[in-house]
Amino acid sequence: MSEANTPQAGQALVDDERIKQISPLRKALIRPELGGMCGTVIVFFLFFIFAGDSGMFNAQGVMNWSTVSAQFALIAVGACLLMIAGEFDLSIGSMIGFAGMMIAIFGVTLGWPMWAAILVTFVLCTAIGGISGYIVVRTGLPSFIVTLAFLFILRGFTIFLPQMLERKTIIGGIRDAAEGDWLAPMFGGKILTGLFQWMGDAGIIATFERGNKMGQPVVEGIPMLIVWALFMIFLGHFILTRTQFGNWIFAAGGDAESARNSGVPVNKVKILMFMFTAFSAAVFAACQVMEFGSAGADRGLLKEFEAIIAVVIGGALLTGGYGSVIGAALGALIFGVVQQGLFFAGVESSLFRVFLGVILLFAVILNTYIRRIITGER
Amino acid sequence: MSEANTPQAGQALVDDERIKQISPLRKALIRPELGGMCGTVIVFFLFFIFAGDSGMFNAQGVMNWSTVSAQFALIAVGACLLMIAGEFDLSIGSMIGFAGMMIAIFGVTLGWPMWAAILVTFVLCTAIGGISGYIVVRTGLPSFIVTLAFLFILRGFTIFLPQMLERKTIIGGIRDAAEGDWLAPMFGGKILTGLFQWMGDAGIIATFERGNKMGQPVVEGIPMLIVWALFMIFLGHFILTRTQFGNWIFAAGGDAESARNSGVPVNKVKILMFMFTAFSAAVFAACQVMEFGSAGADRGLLKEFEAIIAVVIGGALLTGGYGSVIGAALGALIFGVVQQGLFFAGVESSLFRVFLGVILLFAVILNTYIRRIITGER
Amino acid sequence: EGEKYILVSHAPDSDSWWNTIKNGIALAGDQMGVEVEYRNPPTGDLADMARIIEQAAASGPNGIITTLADFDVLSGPIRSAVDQGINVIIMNSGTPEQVREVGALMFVGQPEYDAGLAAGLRAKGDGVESFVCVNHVISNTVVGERCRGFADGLGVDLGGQMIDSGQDPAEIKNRVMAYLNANPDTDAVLTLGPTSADPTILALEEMGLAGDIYFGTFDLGDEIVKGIKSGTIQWGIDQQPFLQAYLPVVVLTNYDRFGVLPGNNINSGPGFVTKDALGKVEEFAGKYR
Amino acid sequence: MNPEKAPIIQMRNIEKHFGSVIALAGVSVDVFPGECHCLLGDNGAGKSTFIKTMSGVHKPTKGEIMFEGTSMHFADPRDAISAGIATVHQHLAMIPLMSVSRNFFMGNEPIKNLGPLKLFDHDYANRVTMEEMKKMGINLRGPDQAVGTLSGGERQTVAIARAVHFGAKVLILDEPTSALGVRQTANVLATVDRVRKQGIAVVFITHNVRHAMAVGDRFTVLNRGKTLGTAQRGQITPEELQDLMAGGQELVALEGSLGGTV
Amino acid sequence: MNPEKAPIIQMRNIEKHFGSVIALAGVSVDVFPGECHCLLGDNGAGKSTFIKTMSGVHKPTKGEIMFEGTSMHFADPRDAISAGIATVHQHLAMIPLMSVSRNFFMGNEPIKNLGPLKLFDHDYANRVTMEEMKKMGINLRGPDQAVGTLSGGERQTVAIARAVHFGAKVLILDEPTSALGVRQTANVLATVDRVRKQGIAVVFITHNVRHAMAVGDRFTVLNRGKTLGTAQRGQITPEELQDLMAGGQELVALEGSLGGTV
Ligand SMILES: Nc1ncnc2c1ncn2[C@@H]1O[C@H](COP(=O)(O)OP(=O)(O)OP(=O)(O)O)[C@@H](O)[C@H]1O
Ligand SMILES: Nc1ncnc2c1ncn2[C@@H]1O[C@H](COP(=O)(O)OP(=O)(O)OP(=O)(O)O)[C@@H](O)[C@H]1O
Ligand SMILES: [Mg+2]
Ligand SMILES: [Mg+2]
Repeated sequence: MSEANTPQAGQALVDDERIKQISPLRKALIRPELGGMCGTVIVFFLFFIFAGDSGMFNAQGVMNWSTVSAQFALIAVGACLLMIAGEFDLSIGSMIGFAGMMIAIFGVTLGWPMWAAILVTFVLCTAIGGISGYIVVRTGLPSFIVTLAFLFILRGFTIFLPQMLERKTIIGGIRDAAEGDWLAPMFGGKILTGLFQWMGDAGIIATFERGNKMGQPVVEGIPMLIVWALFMIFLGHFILTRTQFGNWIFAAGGDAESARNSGVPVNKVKILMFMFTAFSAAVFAACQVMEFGSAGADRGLLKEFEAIIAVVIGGALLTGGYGSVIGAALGALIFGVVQQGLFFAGVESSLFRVFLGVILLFAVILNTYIRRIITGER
Repeated sequence: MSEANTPQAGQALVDDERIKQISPLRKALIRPELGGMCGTVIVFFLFFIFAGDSGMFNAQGVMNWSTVSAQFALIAVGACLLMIAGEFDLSIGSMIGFAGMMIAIFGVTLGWPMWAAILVTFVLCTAIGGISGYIVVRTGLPSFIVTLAFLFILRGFTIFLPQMLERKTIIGGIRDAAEGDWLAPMFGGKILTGLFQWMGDAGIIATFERGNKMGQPVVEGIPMLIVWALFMIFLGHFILTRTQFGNWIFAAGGDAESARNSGVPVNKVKILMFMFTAFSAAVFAACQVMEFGSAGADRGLLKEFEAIIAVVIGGALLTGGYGSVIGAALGALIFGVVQQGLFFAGVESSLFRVFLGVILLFAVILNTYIRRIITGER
Repeated sequence: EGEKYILVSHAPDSDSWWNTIKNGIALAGDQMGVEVEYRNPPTGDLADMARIIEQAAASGPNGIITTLADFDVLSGPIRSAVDQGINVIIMNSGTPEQVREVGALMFVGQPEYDAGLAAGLRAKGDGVESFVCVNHVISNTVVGERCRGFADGLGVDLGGQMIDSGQDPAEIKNRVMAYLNANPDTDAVLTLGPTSADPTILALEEMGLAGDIYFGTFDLGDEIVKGIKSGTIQWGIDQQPFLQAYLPVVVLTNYDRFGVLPGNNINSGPGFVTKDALGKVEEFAGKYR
Repeated sequence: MNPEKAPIIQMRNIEKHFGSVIALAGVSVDVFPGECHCLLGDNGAGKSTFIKTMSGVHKPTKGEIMFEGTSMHFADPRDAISAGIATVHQHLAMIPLMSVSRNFFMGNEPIKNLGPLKLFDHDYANRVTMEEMKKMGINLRGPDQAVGTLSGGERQTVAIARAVHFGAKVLILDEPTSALGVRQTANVLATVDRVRKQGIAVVFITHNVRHAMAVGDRFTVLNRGKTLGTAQRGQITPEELQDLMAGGQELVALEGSLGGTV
Repeated sequence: MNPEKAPIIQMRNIEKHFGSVIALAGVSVDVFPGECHCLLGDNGAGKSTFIKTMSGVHKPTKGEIMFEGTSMHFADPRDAISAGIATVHQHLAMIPLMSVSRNFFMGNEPIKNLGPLKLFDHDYANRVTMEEMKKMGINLRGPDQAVGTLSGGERQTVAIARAVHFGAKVLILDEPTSALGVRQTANVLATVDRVRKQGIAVVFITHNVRHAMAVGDRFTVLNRGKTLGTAQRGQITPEELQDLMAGGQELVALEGSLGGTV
């Protein structure tokens, strides 16, 4: 309360002789996602120069890093909303592995119809997310610890269950089991195949030159993964900025006690966000198993860090109450482009981590600077 | 300021009719490490029952889980002091890998005398710890993000350097290079071998009954790793509870701003704690490479989580300002005993993660309860 | 001249075995005057590997060399690379049928399960009835196949005989000791690579079982070679990774340049390395062996 | 004050225990529309706890809350807010990272229905925020300015403006003036006076007898979780009130120069 | 006050900028031993910033600090503390999770040398803490009781006791009474009075004119980062002071019933 600004009630801030003016241009630019935007521009610029002729920007290359970015974006959206609501989730990666394994166990080992396997898995995962959320809000423990526990518990089951049931840690045959199912193509299919075929025929994009797909375009269509990612980004952004619930998310993360006193159902908001994060992990897993046809015990390792990194690069505040879904999506894009771009540019792959660490550091420093300007924090 | 208790100045709290009395026994028991103590008792009790006859409590078995616990304790002490000082370090695991690799590169690839390799590595690692600490205190970024960046950067170098220099990711031959060195046995040796030989001869502990070591005692001596762990626990506990600096550690973690205003050199304290954590990781790495004779790029994976888990089981507060080194050591003991005990008890080993998660959850809930009683937190 | 090839592995960054592969392609690249890149998913996630193959195809190389660690996951991307007109050679893991199915030119290597099976049969012949398999990458779906193959070769049920040892050497060592203490009638130890073999050697030495218990391992490394030499380890299965890397580059280059192609798959292994044949192995272990 | 009117809130024998701490040991207070009811008392007397049970933050351990004559059970602050009870808590319920207009409507977001969707009506929120702030004498740079950039006094003013805007029937202020300067304090007291004259019931907590005497119609003094009684304005002198607030005992004897100044 | 004595602290033309905010635009103040110097002013006038430069928390952007006649540059609060300046900050510098005695000696730990080792002398710390708290009229359960279990008033008292204990020459109090009840306030004011009479210089910040008049010897009013001047006790009436504190302008006209009460 004492961090009072000079101006007294009754005087506009802008009239204050003790505060220097901020130019309108600078004001217009200063948004949570500014760091992400700058980063995106820089990253694309660099790779245009260093990997422009490596196929990174032909149809196939674009589809490649788009898919990877979409993967990151899918989980980043969940992690972003959760982080804005003041919590975070270290069990995202384990949840991805677990969800995929559950679909495989229900759909292949137990032989349920695929749609039932998928739906039950979604319900199960969302419920587990709800449980960790419930533990966090009831005990007041830091979510770091609670979700760390779930990281181990879920990964443990993901390794244990298939070993017990099938005596191996990978379960295949999901594509066959999903044959003719109505729900499976929602995750594993591709859309706009007609358009791409036409583009191939018209010579806009390259076509295969030999083999049994000769004449078909190199990019068949847009994978559902990308569609889901776009949908989730849109949904998350819409909820966050346009709805009452979005205001509650900000409030819950900004100061839970104050929000509660003002009538925001903070616990409900936090638990729902944990569930949403688990849901996005399940979507990720469903897309993955449907595309690749198998579930493995090692799927999703370290994805929680990747999600958190994308969100933080995108300008969200680790301690909650501040951030943007668009920013997180840009963070995911940067992450995806850098990761695949380094391959295209032929950089020694073990150096990827070094780059990642350095980018992360610079991004947060930039974002902190931007945030301080916006919020007047000191 | 408004969370005021009833009693006014001039009246003893205990005279207050509005507060029920707490029994003296309960008061004596209520300490930060109480949760850890209870946990230790429970864990030993359970394993006595379920694995008492599996060799877990004979000389060899005891040495077995002691060594594993000592490993955890070594890094838990560093992580504990750092956590009490209000920060934490996700790069511990990468630092272990990095330190081991540096010793190998200096000592084997570059052929320096082993003592020089070890000393330079210690200086290097401590300096890197200091750098991450410096970044944290200067930028005010959360240590989660900064050390996450270092997690990637250090691991990247640990993989890249040996590949570049030696074209492999495991560098062996360290034991040969350390032959006759004066410093190396400080990390890789064993002490009290005479005593154990005598105990073996006297029939106090078992001797080998077959194989090429027939007649020798099953436990040769106490590995330096355990000695180091005990030393670090003692040192950490002493610093924390008995010295001026210990008070500063608590103060820096409890409320950095207040501590600073009271004249505590908070930044110095935090940076020193980052350096100490890096130092304990380097000790860990030195013991490891000296014992196993090789340094690998994958060493130390996930060790940061294990350290944090041990510390948290031991009753420290993730947000700083509260905890005990003894507690962290007990946490490490619990962790080690459970991990090895499950093997002795013959539990399906992939379920270990599930147990770990569940124990972690229960431990923190218990600890939170104890802490609230102690500190009057609400 | 100057053809570009990409080798995509399924191994995480830190896996030491793949170094030999890197050295193999480097040498082959030098000798043939071509450019070969090595790529792998940093965490060993096979789904990421599929993306890398797609990426490799997009960058338009002359050929791709890759493993077939999981047919379900990788067949799609590999097939579309083939369809795009890129020559593909499968190395290391996969079966001849699968290789044919994805349209690859040939296979160089030895499938994990079969290698395990061969080892199991050999051990059975040596009178082994029970074993413990020290799996340091339990979540990796490829390597565990070796344990299954070994159990099947012995004709026993794998059951609880595969332990999840973690990757920390002290933990591996102590877990092996704990297992052997709790199950003193174990006949044999099988380790899946240097990461688990090195600490296991120490564990056996410490327990006085070195040379006493039947000990086989996959893949070679400095310590393993020493172990074989000292008699602690009965045999190491050498898949000769160098060949798995070197040959495909040579074959692809020659195919591209002159259109010549061997008529069949090449088995780089199984090579059982025993005490008798250690000379060269010792010299190059971890680098070219 | 207005004996012809029925009390809008009646708190009967409210008790509240926190674990082993008994914060309220049976407190009864009536609040009438159009009156400013001052709650006074020592640190830790239970004032904040008491108004928190009134505003739905805490559920009373025992006792009954009658709102407009019927017994009420507020499950959470939302219930109390929608019943017409607005509160400015001692520790401001403002979120520094959020914009003024989002803060202003936090928990009370204006809804624009788009089919089944409930949208946050930003235009309305921004307009109302600017208007209300102008009424309180504060010109914002814009409605999307973050609360963190406001001075302490300005934040307090936003919180009060918000409460006044939503407090259809009862407005509760917990020590709103303790950290404020002279002019800001005058402003807040004037606001209380204005609101009261509109027929709204005001519950006003303060440690300052003079502020209480300035706007209060009735004064209830709490001490260690119990009421020492309620007095009408004019029935009690500031000095008597002072003594009551110090716990019902005579003030500790101070140096001559200090007497009567606190 | 004591014109025969030399000022213990002279602050000359202190300026302090935070980024684009000019918090202090040249403030000069002298503090004499044995006087209670009151700093008054609006929210955001710069009072806290000013005393923070005095206690070494902030380094002044411009200006000079003379301590006992020589120019001083405090690099951090430790320097100021060891020079004999003790401060009770507006936001209490107490750490709830730590015990009272650890808090009491935080940054000033008593040292027992064990060879080259500097040990924290717990016995001494505990004894002194218990004694000092008893002097202030607080009986602790024990010196290892956590500060978090104390009431707000008690915490404030610990902070003041600590400052008095270490404040050999200058004691700075930043709004120590704003959240306190009547009796606690009286206690604090009495302490200030006692300390002053021991010849220690006291700098006392408050928004409450009456508290200031009760103990102050001289009054400096800050406004928007500048001094409006310093007055001796007796040279100024409370009403004049009030007007000055409100920014040097006449108070906003209030309803008749409120006039002169704030
Ligand atoms: N959430 C809580 N848990 C436990 N005890 C609490 C809690 N909230 C308040 N108390 C205790 O209840 C008592 C009354 O506190 P309360 O905040 O109501 O006092 P107050 O009259 O508002 O004091 P102040 O004038 O300092 O604001 C105190 O003893 C306080 O410590
Ligand atoms: N660390 C900081 N960074 C930026 N601006 C600051 C900082 N500290 C204070 N200020 C600004 O400096 C000005 C003076 O603040 P200060 O806290 O000194 O006021 P004050 O007179 O103590 O007010 P109050 O009576 O509310 O305590 C305010 O405009 C404030 O926002
Ligand atoms: Mg209160
Ligand atoms: Mg101030």
